[in-house]
Amino acid sequence: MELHLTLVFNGLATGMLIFLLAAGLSLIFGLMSVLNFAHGALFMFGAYMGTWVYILIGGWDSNLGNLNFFIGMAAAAGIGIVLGYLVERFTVRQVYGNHLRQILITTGVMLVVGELVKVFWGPNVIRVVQPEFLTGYFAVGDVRLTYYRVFIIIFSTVILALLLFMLKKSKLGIVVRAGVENSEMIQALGINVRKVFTLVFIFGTMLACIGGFMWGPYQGQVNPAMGLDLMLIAFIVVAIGGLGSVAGSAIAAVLVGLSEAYMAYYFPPGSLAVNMLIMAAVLLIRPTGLFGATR
Amino acid sequence: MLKIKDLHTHIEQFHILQGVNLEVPEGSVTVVLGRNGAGKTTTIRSVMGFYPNVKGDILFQDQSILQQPPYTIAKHGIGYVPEDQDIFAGLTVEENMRVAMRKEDDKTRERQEWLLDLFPDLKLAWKRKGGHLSGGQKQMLSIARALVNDTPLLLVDEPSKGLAPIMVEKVMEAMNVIRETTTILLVEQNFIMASQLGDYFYMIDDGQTVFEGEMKLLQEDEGLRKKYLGIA
Amino acid sequence: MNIKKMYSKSEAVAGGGTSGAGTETPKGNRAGTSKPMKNPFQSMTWQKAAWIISLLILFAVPILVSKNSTLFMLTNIFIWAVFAMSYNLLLGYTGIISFGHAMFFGIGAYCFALMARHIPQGELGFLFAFGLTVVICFLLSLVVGLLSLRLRDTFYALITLAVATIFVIIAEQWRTMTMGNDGFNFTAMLSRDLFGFIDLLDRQHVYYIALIFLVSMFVVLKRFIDSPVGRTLQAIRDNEDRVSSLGFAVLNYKLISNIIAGVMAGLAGVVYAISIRFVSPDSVLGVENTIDVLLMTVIGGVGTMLGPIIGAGVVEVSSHYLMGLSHIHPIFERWVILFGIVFILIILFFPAGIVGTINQKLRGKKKEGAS
Amino acid sequence: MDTSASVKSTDSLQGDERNSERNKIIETVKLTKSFGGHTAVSDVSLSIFDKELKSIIGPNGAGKTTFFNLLSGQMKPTSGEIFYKGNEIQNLPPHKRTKLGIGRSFQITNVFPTLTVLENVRLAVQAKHNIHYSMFRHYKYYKHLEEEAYQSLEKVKLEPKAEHLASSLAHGEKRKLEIAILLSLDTQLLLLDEPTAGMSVDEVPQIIEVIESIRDQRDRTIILIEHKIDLVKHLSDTIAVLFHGKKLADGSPEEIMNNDQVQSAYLGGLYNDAED
Repeated sequence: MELHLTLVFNGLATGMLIFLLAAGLSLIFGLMSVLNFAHGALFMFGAYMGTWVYILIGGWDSNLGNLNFFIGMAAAAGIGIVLGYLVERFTVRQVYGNHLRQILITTGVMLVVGELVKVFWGPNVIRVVQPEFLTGYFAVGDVRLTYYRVFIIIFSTVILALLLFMLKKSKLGIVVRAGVENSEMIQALGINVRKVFTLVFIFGTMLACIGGFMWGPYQGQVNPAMGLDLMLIAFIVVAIGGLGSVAGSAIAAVLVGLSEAYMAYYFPPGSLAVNMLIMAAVLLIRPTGLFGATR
Repeated sequence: MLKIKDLHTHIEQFHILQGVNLEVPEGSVTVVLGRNGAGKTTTIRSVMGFYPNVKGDILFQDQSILQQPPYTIAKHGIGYVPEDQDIFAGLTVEENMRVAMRKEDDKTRERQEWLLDLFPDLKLAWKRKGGHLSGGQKQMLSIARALVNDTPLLLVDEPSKGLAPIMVEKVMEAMNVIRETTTILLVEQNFIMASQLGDYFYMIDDGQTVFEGEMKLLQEDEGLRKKYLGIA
Repeated sequence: MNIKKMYSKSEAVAGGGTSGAGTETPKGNRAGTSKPMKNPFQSMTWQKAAWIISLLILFAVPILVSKNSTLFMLTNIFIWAVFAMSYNLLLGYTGIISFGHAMFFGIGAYCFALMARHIPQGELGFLFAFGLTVVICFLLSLVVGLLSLRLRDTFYALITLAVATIFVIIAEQWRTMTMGNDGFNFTAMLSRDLFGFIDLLDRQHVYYIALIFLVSMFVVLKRFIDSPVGRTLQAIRDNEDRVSSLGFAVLNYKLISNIIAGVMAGLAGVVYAISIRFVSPDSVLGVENTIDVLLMTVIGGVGTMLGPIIGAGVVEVSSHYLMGLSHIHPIFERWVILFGIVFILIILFFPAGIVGTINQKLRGKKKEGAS
Repeated sequence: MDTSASVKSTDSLQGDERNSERNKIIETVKLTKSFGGHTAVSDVSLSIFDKELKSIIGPNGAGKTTFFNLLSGQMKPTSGEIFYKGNEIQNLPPHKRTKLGIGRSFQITNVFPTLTVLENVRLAVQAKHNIHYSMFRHYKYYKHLEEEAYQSLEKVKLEPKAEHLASSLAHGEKRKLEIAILLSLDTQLLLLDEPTAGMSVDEVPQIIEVIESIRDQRDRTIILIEHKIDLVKHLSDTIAVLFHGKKLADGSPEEIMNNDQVQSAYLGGLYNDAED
């Protein structure tokens, strides 16, 4: 029983972290039907940037206490905003409406951004430790709940709630949902849909960069391969969850996280394969994903 | 209020409009007639700025709106009711209205109240998803949505299309009220509706305006009607 | 008479997708043309001569050049060109984008490597590697195609990426068989007198194998592109639904394209293993390989016969050259950045790639000349 | 013109009583198609007899094109059946229906832009000759295909543009190409969705001529959607009227033209009659 509780807890944490990475991808995919192959490289850049600041500030002024973690997170978010804007403005915007070219051009961006990471921070693994206030664990019965995982779950749940609330209630959210359905009609109502696209792209990239940053202490390292590896998982989540459905992405992410946790315990090499199989099964039965609109 | 001068629209390689000229005087209901595929919808959509390759000129309140993006054109005060209503199916009626509001001030809310009085059906369906509305309700929502902002000119594309007769009647009644405050450019194949609402008509055929005149003229001249509408 | 006239003219003006087809039709069709068709006619013979001369040069290279590194580079260009040609069949001629194409390449390479290691007798292992590659790639492309080709284009890209990743994982985890991440070298196992006359350790021999491989694959692919099936594929690229309403089973055609591309990539993998004598997940199976081949195809020109070959040459030569500059500044180790930027610029401004853009220019001139 | 048309149609049909003896080539039974809450085609039962030319008319939004999409397989019906030569076909994909002998042209021109005009047609001929999986023979090996394609182009007077890219054609020419493709399929049943839409005035007669000549050969069946009523009257053996997705009337051109319901449907709403 403890074993399963532990695995579920771990799976939940991993899943919620994956959700942060996938949420932006899902929004972008849903609204602009752009499958952003650069997403992984972008959050890797965010992860490196945030980690770099986090480590730098931590070493430079230990009086800051745990603040360096949040400064690192802010740095990741900041670079996410900048990168999101640049990528949308100069590449993705040019090829809206053409799936093939979108996939190609974001692949190009993936190459460039991925290599830039190596230029700035080198091709080697960088070790990252968890901030002091989040190290350690508390026990509930025989189940050890590590603070960092608890933090991830709470943080991501807050983000998820904010996102859902925003989509449901705010004007921007309604516009985004309407834009996912019919971007032409939105324009006829006097809304510059391009601007909304840019905002969503920036926002999605920012979320991913924050997620990427949080991934570092979670795994104890950042490395140049994480972009592609995690992007694949994010893709799986989006495909399972359905086009543009934030709630769908969250559920799919938890599903993937749980299968990761269980596979990691019972048969580590098979974890990715199992997720692939889930994705393939979902797509074959319901090509729009579990929660995607049937269009 | 709206002037279209020698409008040529290309969609991809197709030269769809090949010289459309028309004028919508302020306070009027001007009807665009013509058979299927003649270019009526393309004309309206060209005004809304949906096509990049448009030549000629389109003047709204004496200013050219040619080559402007659709959202700017909408902001000038042109409301658009598309052929297929294009209601956001996943949004409730309330949200559909809200998405259209460019300002959420008292004036806009007042206008919304007025529209809901005009279309009581919408009030009843207020929390329902757009996708679950009936065809008539969709049409009403589409019209209300276009008018919730300050809209001096309304472009309406075939409001009677696919509607049950009783709904056509309701829509027509509403249009009769709307015309008192808003200038209307109406595309319509339903001749009864067109002739009851319209003051003036333009006939489009093969992408060109081929005939224009007072609506009365058309009501009296059956030959003309047959010729361009293809009714016998 | 009338029809004949039209035939010959159609060659001259045929479009981007069919530009490869326009270059090599039998001369017979052109005989008896009454209208002035001088330009294309002249350029035909000129082109034919150019083909023969370049082939002769390529066959003469090992005699003129003795530097093994040059031969090695050319050999690899030939192999990557075949790999890129097979990718182009999907991207350029069928209009589908795969992110898993390297799995076929890698499977071919591993097949050969494992055979070399376990069946050192030579001929048997050599032939067996080819046979096994064809069978595996055929079945795999069939299954993956059946699973994913009915879905939207973006999902096809996704599923191919996913399946390819599974193969990388297998190669990494199945250490007893594949030596895991490190890969393995099998130089010592290669036969020096295969079939009595091929020395797999001689760079010249390998060069000729690769060159003959390229030429034969080019001919096969050209033949395929110009076959009724090939023409149907190009129509599918243009307008899938319409092809279906003409009475073609679109899925079957896409499957054929998928299978031919897969098998061809697998064979390229076999020859690549012969050339580099080493396999590892990264060097032959990884997604990076698919991206490389995507770069080559797009830079060279999608939907043209020559594009992937030119693309392979450009990418291989310039990356080799840029790597050489890394002692000047370490940025040159990151030459992929440069390619990424070039790639983005090409997609934005020259979507037809090098060969396609040149073709368009030539065609433009021809039209000017005609009018 | 009216009289000549009616003479022609009675000539070929020789009265309605003959219908029962003639074969139905395609028949729909309570065919219905709904999209969400909207029913585009509702309970339509319609029989089309072998070798006749039947027109389907109706005001915008009446469900004509949806009806065609159901016949040709672009859409699957929500309920109801379609029988082609007595066999149920409503679940077959489009390409299988084409092979059975149902060919259609599209309202929105739908050709292959980067291929030449001739190649567009040649593909249809290739489909007709069932040359499906020939992979390593040059396509020019099948010379007769190109000759046939060329003949189809001649029929619609498009042969001077055979070598042009389809994307370079004018709108009317693309419509002609569409017809040429359909003719090349050489199917028993031709579904023509507004073949003259968007054509210039001088191009229309050429297409009419083509349709007329196919009709007069009396060796295949044509179903035509068309808005130009004079044209429909002139061409059709029988006419069916759709209104709000329902079949409103079905009969000879004279019957239809004199049908009050049809008149008022076209003029805008049956409710006016009720008020009178």
